[in-house]
Amino acid sequence: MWRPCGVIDETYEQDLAIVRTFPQWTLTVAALGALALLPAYVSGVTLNTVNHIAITIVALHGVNILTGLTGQITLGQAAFMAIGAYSMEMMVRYWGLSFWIATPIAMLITGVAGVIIGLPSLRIKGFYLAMATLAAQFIVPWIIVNVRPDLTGGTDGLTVSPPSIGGLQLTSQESIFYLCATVAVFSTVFARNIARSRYGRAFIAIRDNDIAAEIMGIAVVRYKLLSFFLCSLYAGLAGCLYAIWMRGISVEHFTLHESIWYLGMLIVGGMGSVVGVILGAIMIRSLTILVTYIGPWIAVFLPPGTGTVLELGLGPIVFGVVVLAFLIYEPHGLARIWERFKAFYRLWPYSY
Amino acid sequence: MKRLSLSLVLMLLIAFFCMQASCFAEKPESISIGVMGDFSGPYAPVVGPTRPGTLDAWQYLNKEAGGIQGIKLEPILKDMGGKVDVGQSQYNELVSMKPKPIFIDMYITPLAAALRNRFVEDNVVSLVPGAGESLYPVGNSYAYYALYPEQIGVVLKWIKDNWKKKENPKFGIITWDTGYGRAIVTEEFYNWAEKIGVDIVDTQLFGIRDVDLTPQLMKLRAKNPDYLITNSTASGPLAIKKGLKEMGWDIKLINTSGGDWGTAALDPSLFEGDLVALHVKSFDEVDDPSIKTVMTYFTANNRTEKDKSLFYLVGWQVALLEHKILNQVVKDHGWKGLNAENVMKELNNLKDFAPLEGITKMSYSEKRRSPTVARVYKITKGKFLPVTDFVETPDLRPAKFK
Amino acid sequence: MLFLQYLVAGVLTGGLYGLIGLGIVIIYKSTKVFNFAVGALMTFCALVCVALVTNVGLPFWLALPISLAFAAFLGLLTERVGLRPLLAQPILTLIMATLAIESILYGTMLLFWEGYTISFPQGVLPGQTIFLGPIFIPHEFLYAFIVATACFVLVGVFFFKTQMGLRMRVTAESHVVAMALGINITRIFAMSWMLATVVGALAGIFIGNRLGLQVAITPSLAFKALPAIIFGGLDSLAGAIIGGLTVGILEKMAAGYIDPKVAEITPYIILLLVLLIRPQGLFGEERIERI
Amino acid sequence: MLVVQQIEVFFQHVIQVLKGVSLTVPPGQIVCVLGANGAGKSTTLKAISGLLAAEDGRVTDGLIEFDGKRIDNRLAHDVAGMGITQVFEGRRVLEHLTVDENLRAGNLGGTRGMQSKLEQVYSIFPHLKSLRKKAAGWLSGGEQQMLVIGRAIMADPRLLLLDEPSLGLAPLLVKEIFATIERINREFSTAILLVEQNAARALEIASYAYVMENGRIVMDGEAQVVKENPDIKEFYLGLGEFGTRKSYKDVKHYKRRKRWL
Repeated sequence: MWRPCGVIDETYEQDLAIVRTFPQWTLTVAALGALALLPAYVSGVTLNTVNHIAITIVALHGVNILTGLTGQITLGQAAFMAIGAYSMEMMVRYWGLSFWIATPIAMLITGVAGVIIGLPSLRIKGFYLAMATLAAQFIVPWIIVNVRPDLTGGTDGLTVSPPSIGGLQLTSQESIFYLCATVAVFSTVFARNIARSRYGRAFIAIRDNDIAAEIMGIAVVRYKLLSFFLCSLYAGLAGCLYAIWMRGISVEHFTLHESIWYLGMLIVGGMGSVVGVILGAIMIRSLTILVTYIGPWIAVFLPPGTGTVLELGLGPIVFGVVVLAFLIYEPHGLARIWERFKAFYRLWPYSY
Repeated sequence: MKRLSLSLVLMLLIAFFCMQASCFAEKPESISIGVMGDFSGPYAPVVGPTRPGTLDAWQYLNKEAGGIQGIKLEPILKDMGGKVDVGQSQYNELVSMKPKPIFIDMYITPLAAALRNRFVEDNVVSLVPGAGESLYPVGNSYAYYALYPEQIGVVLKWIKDNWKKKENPKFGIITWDTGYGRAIVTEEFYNWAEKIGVDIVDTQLFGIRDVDLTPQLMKLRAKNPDYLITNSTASGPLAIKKGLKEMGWDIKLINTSGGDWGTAALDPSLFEGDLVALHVKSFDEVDDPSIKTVMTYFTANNRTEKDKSLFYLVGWQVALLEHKILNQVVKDHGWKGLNAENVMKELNNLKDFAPLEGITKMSYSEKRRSPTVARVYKITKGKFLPVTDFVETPDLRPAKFK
Repeated sequence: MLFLQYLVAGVLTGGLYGLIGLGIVIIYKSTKVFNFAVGALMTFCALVCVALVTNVGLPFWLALPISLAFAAFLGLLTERVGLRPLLAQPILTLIMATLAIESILYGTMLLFWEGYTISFPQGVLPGQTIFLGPIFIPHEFLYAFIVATACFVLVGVFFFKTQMGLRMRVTAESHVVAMALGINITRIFAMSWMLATVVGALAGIFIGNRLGLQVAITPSLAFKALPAIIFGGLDSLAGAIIGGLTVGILEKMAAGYIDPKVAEITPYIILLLVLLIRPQGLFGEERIERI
Repeated sequence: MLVVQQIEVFFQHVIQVLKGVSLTVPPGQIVCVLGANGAGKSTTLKAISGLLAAEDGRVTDGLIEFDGKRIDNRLAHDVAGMGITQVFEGRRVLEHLTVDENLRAGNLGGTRGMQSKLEQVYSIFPHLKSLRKKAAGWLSGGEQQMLVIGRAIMADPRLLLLDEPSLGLAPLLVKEIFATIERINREFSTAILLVEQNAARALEIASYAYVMENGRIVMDGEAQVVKENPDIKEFYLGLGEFGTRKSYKDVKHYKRRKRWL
């Protein structure tokens, strides 16, 4: 929380505020305004990607709380999203609940599931804990496919009907955008508040040294499980949004690779940073889409016939190279670049 | 460092605008067809050859059949690389193109199933694999070959008809534990098998990554079936046949479209004598006029042996079908009437369409959205030789949608 | 009798899991990096071996050492390009780097082999079966098992009996101390990547001979070895092999006596149980935590 | 033998830790560096042994010479190969290796003479011999300190860099450790650069002493001379001006902040 000189809190309200100074207010309002007007300017395809980014941001906030703040590595975020998505859709489908009621319940269910998976964290740490969450990533889809295939659609999955609000069906990318963007903004504010509250500080204490944290009087067990709960809560919410965005769910959507890349996005963005979450999600998701254009684009310049193979292979190569280069040149993530940019902007033209 | 990050941002921005530009990079004087598939991901061994197949077929149609009344057709190929969310985004790109393609071909079941309702909302017609969940309840999806259990049904019927012994022929199912593999394990299939008098003695599943199937095969052997049935492809049948050979059990395997040339080429000696149900003519009927036409383009475009597979022909088949339907719609309703409703009306009335001098036969109806013919092939010395002509498949749609 | 057959099948497939696991453990042990690229590396090397046999026309006995040499080179290259510049960065960053490398390898493989399934020509390994009464032991798996055991013994001797092995273990304990003791840790990293990739390549070649190789599917086979190494302990060589065998046997037993469907997740349920009871795995080094 | 001239060290290109430090270690002598926490003592040692790079640090100015060869910013294993061995602060034993293996790890240069070297170390630390098959992580603090010093001897160094060997040990053990350090210096004529907070002990065994504060050497001299300095007495040895133990209430640090230089 760096601020320029001369910005001083005079009241408790000011100290508690997230948005403090007048320029910050202006920027926030402008950014929200730009976000609100976005659908008017970009095409449906871009908006589709933007929606996916918003959903990813929601899920990634959860990973950030668990991994970035509390230091418990999770490789099962996609599985938690699957729990959220499936429980929401099944409640809508079989109990006739509306999406708006089913989603909070689904989030709670996911949260409880997260606490159960988090139980081993009381005994194990580090990479072994990651393996426990990895087991969840295999067991959850298996349960979905095999236990009650008549309800979950087994390997075929379920199609999801769009939710409606005041008679308006949320089918178009624009309407889904407003939903996802609102949720993403609110979950960002919530995540920011967690990070700077008592809970956030307790999480960080546990991350840095859990034995020391316990000695300091932090109930490590409670906070670790709380962290798992919050992480899964976010995952459940993201899963519900994913379901209505994709309009269909099956276990093939919530893969291990997806889970691992959530961790990757966090690292690319910057561990433990709320800004990092947003930047990381934007970077990896847009890169994934962008590289699908690179192969065909390069193939245009090549003699016909040779290009078809390049189309397939170039995307993953470019993706890997960009991520690797990024890790090498800025291992602290995009959040660090952002900080540097802010510092540069403030001090310009007299750097240092 | 600063310069690096700046240039990175710049690169992303440039790429972003390239992407924007590519949305409008299609010529108004041509008709676009969306072709989406997993050409490089896990399903690529099966659907990969669709790409060359589609390209060759449209080349043929534009050159020799004159496009659609002189207007060129242009397939827009999208490889989703095994990622459902990338596929979803590519689909959105296709439907936001102007003019919007009417046909979108899907060579990937999970995506086709997830987007089933979107096809209706976006008013496009989609051609999808023969898996029940992407077709029913009836929407805007049409399969390019018969449902997987229906394909198996053709083989079962043929065996039953030629069965000499007194007791019923016995079959064991060993199939992939995936949506694709399980597609043949339906209630309708079991009921129908009972009705025609064949016994399904056991059903075993195995994982797509299993290297050894000993327990499954041991259990099947205990039931003593006459044939094994599978719905798997590439490594699946290979693992089954290797396991069978190792345990010294000489039994023939029945497969659906997954057991095509590509799979057999992995180890031709292993698949000797196996039965496969396919809905198209065989590459090995070299004298057939339709295969001759296809092979002209196959060799002209330097396709390799790896492309010699069912989905290369499916690429042709789908292109021929779309060409025929679009042509008909334009003829009947003019250019203005070229929309999804008319296309579907035309498709629903299609009866025994046999393009290219009968490379396959296709019929659709309002209620039944998959072709209804298949042929039984026997693999002999690595060649697929037909033992029947195109025969009507049993109707094994999910019962509630009949 | 059935039980014995399942046991044999479990032991033989378990050897294969152990071989993949060994590759992961070697790298984890000396560099503390969990190598997510192991699947891609092993597929790449196996594909090179196939290409040498089918496209170049070399006999298998010649193609094998060449592809193993290629594996060593690939391991070295991966370490040099991907991980060397990230020395002294947080461990998670390194793990991500292996993911990025996996993506690059995946794309490169697509350039050469596209998405098709590639198989070894027939008869590369004699596909015979040994019949011991009613029990059958396929050659393919037997060889894999023997190679896995041999690898394990060789790597074990290397780690525990040689100076280089001691260097590797010191590096595993603490990079800073190792440096202060005069160990060139970058060379150690390179060594372990080369060693691990060679071991992985062997596993890849056996798998390729069995199921054929497909760029998108074969790498994910490496995840089958995960429960095995957790079971045995991430940093224990013996654990990788024994864990592999145990998981293999349990998998076959579950498939045989319960349901093949259950077999798929049996290893992961075992994994959870092991983690709850003995977090460091059966043979893993206990975390020594003192204040 | 070791000459450090006016070195400046930056971490992550911005944080300056050392601001021109110079010191010399003559062959076969014990030289100690005193100073409070954060004065830059450990950084000086790391700058010499080449381990700064592992913490994103660099020597940006000045030079370090060992036997007339520049060693600043050389790779750590090269420096170690030249005969400089560092013993870290906080007893960095190789936890999962046995005591025996820990010691062997100290002598990776050559296998020859390994056994005799081992015997030598065990003769210095007889207690370790009874623990030789035990995992080092389970040893007590004192045993671990002996182990890391023993490991350093294994390499047969010409210069030993010791970083706070007395940290967190009981007084009796501290005495033993210092006795051992003196013995090593005597028996193998190893030059030792000793960083300590326990100034009284360090000055007893050292022949020359430097005092560091805020990244600078603020005072140096023969150990005896330094010991007699009234400021050192007051700030580092806790003695009053007249050699008597000063009552804590009389210490007026806030008034008498000594400005060196």
